[in-house]
Amino acid sequence: MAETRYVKAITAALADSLASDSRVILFGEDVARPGGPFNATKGLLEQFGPDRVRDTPISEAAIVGAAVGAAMSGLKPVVEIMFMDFTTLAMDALVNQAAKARFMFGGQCSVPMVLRAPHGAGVNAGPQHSQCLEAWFAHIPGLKVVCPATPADAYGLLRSAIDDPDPVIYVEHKALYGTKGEMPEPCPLVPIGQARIARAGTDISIVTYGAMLHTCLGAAEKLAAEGVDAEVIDLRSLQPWDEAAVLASLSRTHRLLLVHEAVEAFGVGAEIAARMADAGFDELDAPIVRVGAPFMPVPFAKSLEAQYVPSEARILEAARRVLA
Amino acid sequence: MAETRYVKAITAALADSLASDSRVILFGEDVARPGGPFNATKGLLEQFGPDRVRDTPISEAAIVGAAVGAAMSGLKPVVEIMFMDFTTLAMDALVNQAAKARFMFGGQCSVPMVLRAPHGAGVNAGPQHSQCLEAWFAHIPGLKVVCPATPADAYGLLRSAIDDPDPVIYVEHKALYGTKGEMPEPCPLVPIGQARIARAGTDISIVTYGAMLHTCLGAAEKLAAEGVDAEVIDLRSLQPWDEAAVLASLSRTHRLLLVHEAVEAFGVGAEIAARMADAGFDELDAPIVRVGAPFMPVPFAKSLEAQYVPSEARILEAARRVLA
Amino acid sequence: MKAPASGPKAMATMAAEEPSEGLRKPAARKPNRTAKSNTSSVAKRPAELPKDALLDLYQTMLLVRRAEQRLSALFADGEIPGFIHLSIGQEAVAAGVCQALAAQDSIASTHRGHGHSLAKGVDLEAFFLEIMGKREGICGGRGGSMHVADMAVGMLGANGIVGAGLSLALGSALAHQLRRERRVVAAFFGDGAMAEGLLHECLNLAALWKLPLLFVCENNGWSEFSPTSRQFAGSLEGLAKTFGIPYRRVDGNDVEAVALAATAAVEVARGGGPQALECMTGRVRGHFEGDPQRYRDAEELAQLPKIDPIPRAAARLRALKVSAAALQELSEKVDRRIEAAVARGRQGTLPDFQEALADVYTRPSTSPRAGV
Amino acid sequence: MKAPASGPKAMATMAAEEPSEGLRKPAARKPNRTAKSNTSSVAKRPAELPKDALLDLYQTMLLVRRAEQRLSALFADGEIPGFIHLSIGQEAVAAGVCQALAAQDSIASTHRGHGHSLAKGVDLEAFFLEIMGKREGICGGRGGSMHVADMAVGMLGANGIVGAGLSLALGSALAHQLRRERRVVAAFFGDGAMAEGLLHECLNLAALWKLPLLFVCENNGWSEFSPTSRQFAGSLEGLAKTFGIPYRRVDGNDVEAVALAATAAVEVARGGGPQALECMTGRVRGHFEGDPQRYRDAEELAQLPKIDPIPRAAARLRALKVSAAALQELSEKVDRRIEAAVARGRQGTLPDFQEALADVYTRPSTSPRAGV
Ligand SMILES: Cc1ncc(C[n+]2csc(CCOP(=O)(O)OP(=O)(O)O)c2C)c(N)n1
Ligand SMILES: Cc1ncc(C[n+]2csc(CCOP(=O)(O)OP(=O)(O)O)c2C)c(N)n1
Ligand SMILES: [Mg+2]
Ligand SMILES: [Mg+2]
Repeated sequence: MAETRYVKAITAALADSLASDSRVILFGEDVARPGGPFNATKGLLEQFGPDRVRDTPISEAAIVGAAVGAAMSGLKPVVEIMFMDFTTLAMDALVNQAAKARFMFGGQCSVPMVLRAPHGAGVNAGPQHSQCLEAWFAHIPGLKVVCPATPADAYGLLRSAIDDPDPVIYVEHKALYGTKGEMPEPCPLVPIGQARIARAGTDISIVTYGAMLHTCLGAAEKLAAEGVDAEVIDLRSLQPWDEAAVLASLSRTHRLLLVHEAVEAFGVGAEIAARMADAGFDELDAPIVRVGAPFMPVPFAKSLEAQYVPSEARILEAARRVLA
Repeated sequence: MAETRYVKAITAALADSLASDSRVILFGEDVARPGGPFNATKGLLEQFGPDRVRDTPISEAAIVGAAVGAAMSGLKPVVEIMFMDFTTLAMDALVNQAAKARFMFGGQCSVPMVLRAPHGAGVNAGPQHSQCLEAWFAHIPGLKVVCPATPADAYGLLRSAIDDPDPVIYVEHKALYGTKGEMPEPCPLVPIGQARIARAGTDISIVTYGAMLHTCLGAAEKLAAEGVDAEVIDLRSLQPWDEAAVLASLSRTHRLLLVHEAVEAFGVGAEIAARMADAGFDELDAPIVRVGAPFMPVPFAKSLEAQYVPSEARILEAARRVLA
Repeated sequence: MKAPASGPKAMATMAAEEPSEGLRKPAARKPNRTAKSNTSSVAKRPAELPKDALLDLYQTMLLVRRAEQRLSALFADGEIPGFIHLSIGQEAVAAGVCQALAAQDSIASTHRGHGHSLAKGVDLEAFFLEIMGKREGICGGRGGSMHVADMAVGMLGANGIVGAGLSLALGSALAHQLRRERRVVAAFFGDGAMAEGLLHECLNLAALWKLPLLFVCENNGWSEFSPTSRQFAGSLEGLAKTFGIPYRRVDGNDVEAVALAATAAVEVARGGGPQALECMTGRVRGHFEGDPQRYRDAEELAQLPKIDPIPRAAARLRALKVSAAALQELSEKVDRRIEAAVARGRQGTLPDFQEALADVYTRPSTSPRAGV
Repeated sequence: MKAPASGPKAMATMAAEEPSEGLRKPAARKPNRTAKSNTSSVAKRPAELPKDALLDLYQTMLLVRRAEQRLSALFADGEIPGFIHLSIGQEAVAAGVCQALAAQDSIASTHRGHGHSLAKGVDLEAFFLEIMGKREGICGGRGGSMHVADMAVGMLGANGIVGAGLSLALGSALAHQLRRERRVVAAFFGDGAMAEGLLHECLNLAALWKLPLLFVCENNGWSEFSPTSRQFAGSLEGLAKTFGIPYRRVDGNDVEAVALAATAAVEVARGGGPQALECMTGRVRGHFEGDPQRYRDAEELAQLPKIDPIPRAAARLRALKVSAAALQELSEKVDRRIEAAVARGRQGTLPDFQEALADVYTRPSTSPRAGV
């Protein structure tokens, strides 16, 4: 068990996948020689050679389309889109091709590809470099979506995503790259679709994912000081998401708070809330409350971005509303 | 008051907007000489000339980007994307440019453009020509989204969308083009963000939009025969949506059913359900139930598509569950 | 219906290796980049095809023609759901290009892909079953005309998105290159697709990476209801030249010319390096069935029968001393195959909804065919 | 800082008309397409600029240089949030192209847009305030360095999406054409952006519609951390030729050459029809501030000071008998302006969150400036 940075866990998962499966290849803008804009692919070119780790021009649509074609032809491509905001340029390949090929060709092929996409604010990168768009992908049958919050999960989910026979959108949080966490050696794979109880509790279920996990854990500690024992669930996978785990938690606490950095309206939390307002209705003792970004583009200025990203204070306020 | 076809109402709204505002221009693939793939722009080239009604090559990204630029420069472009599935090729222009320009430029300009996009199944057009992707756009601050179900609303919402100073995604349903409905003369504008009670009732609120309105109204009649008086709300606008109207209806009926053709998971209904599980919690006497498409691509075969699109039977079954 | 051992395909000097799952030599660093790109013209070849090769091509064209004529009738009778795009009059492109490919080579196709499918060897019955929306269809009835695919014969799919097949072909060619397979991918696209930016990106990537990729533009002059002359100010020739990709233009209604040019291009591409082939042809039917084509000149339409590739090939065959009786027999054989396929199509069962729903993702029990 | 009445701009024969809100003649059918496209070379012009014009350009370059040097220091000191991309060493492109434009003409810019902004006339204080994230910034502090825009001077925005400005410029040019305004739009893009399919689509549309659009490629040889030679197998020259768009290549570090070529191109574009201008330059700083550029050759970096456009222009001015004292005075004047702007930037207030939140959509009370 050693402390590892989130970004290093990603690199390790890529290296281990490249080493263990000769079908795995990596490509994207500046991922090879430069080692990736966020250093996530550092050293991999040197280790695995230019056939398997390659730089591409700035051609997002063709890159992702090529990943689909390569996956249909038996490789397991892992492509990087530098900022999740740029997936806007590759939506056809993801949504009309990758997601549908298996189904619409009658199961003749699958599309075992992974798209890595950093999302999230916190570095004042402004409106076109900070968005959290995972809800789009979770809405598309045929795609899977995961979003790790810790180094161990970053490793375990990436390896699972690469092993998966179907296309997986692997969402990383830019602000987490430098954070550290325990990573067991060897680090186990994390099955897609399985949530984790990050903090057990009895009074309220706080369901979250990605970077917000840490904010939620902080809020839970504050709540503990107020005598409230919060359970914090880290979804880890968003499509499929672990409905059973959320329902089980709700059945223990009877109160539900959903937290994510993505815009609240029409975000991932809406689906969880909607399911629980149906399947979990009898368990609910209070309104389901969500905390997400406000309905505005991600602003640049420090003072604005700081208020944009959901804070511990906002989570506490929301929790108190659920507990009232 | 005369009967008009849905597609003719769209043509009329375009013609009236072109006639009344010289800034309005139309472009898209085959919209001018051929009169539009669905005949929605028939006769407009002849009436308004090639400067204002023009055919474009198959270049979705550039077309929509050009609409953004033209709108920033004082025109009011209305662009057609032939099938909503093809908006995947223009997401950058819509999401990173149109939606954000006003905000990120500090209010210096607005982007008064309309994107018309036909969605929906029912014509066996298969997995890449049938999707309902409106939830994506509703998630994006800066965009507005409307989806008319009747000829009068098709007219009234399109005129409002064109008049609107901000970018509006105007979603049409292919299967509705040939349907008829009353259209008053002159036909009033329909404000964006205002729902309509399509059928007043007291026992359950069925909230829907687009083509599903008609299926819901059919289901409501069946329920009436069973002694259940259903209220049917046609949202008409999805972003912003009329929370007050839905809440008011829920406060009368205490039971809520959401219906749309889009995939249920992470669809528009999730947001409505989530809001009502919060703001409307105290009004709820039963689980909130949703009816949407199953989690699969839109299948081609008649037998499959018929079961894919939410049916009256599925709505009735869901309503009975809410009423149980 | 196809005879891989004869015709221009047999002229290819190098047989393709067997496909493998992973990269053959994970440690190897460099793809095969020995073959020089050359932007010059068609390789030296006999200007005419041997009789047997031409007969093969004729038979393929006839199969496509009759299949589509039958589809047209079935569509008019309501036996086909959705909409279908026919390639009648363009059969020489599909036949000529696919005969130049080896069985292990693959293609990516378009919305107008029936000819490509049949020429690449998709099973005729499974093809009709699919388009008629039946469970036994090659795609289980889930895709229909616009999504016919058959991984077993290297048909990577028709595509409902104009231009999208280009990048799928690019990725497939990358897989072949990395596995040192010497397999080639042909990407069909229409003249209308030339306006899509994806073409530009794929030309660039194919050139940079020297991929075994053949860009085949099936230029029928129309993009839906608009002539391409009003849609595209550039040219494939100019683009190919800009990216250093050898380019050939042929009469797309002369099946021999297509086959010879495609064979030459495929041979170079197999050595490593993209090639472009533009086949000039004409669209005979409407954009889709049911399109009355009011936007077209009577004169233009009247010209089309005169350049029909099938009578042209028949005349050549007669000159090569193939008897009228032999051609007649062949024609009847094709018709019998088609009728049998239609009959089979009608007998097909309706796809089961639950079965389809369970196949959106790979289940441990479902084993997809090996990738192509 | 800019002198619209002098320099190459003054050479333009036709003054731009005033902008109007709607289309001037709604009934008119044809845009002005009289000016002939020509794919030939630079129009006949004096090979050298008059002294005053050169002095203007020099001053603009100096302003950009000093502003960016100051930004670099502020960034290092933590006074600028996010990340910034500097155009140091590339100032001649921004200065030369923008001086060729009339005040009513507009530009679309890139992530590396400081030079374009200042050369087009964005207010220096509002510019610093924006990049420092202040409420009084030109965009209220909501956009920052990557989104500086000023509709009042025809600056349609820097852009965080590589290539995206091209289609915005296309639409803006369409608006000008339809309103018969004789206004030109210049779209700046980097060499890395040439790999994006959007360029292809925009070249085609601009050519088809004969739009008053100047494609300006600022070719600094790098696309982030990769040399463009490994990224792009084509050339702008080849693409322009393919689409029938007149193309010019200039030494992008020779401000006179840029100004003359841009002026010639703008004049033709104003008559109707796109033009392409490729300015060969070099990136001096890292991709963004803080990038140590380990991936670059020491030798390449050592060459850059030798082609620095600013000393080159200074030498020319000295040869034209501008005194060293005059240049010194000018330099001090620029520095004073910069320091005043920085001081103002520091005094700026923090943007208010509620105010921003209320400005996502147009409110009846908010009246955006007239479109440009
Ligand atoms: C991205 C996209 N845009 C538009 C369409 C609608 N569409 C289908 S076919 C077609 C014309 C294609 O023309 P071309 O590529 O020349 O092929 P052809 O139909 O002539 O075979 C269009 C515009 C589409 N399917 N996909
Ligand atoms: C669509 C998109 N892809 C990738 C990026 C990340 N990125 C920012 S600048 C850049 C390189 C651009 O190179 P070039 O166009 O030559 O401009 P330069 O930085 O040299 O001025 C890249 C890849 C982006 N901003 N947008
Ligand atoms: Mg065509
Ligand atoms: Mg560059």
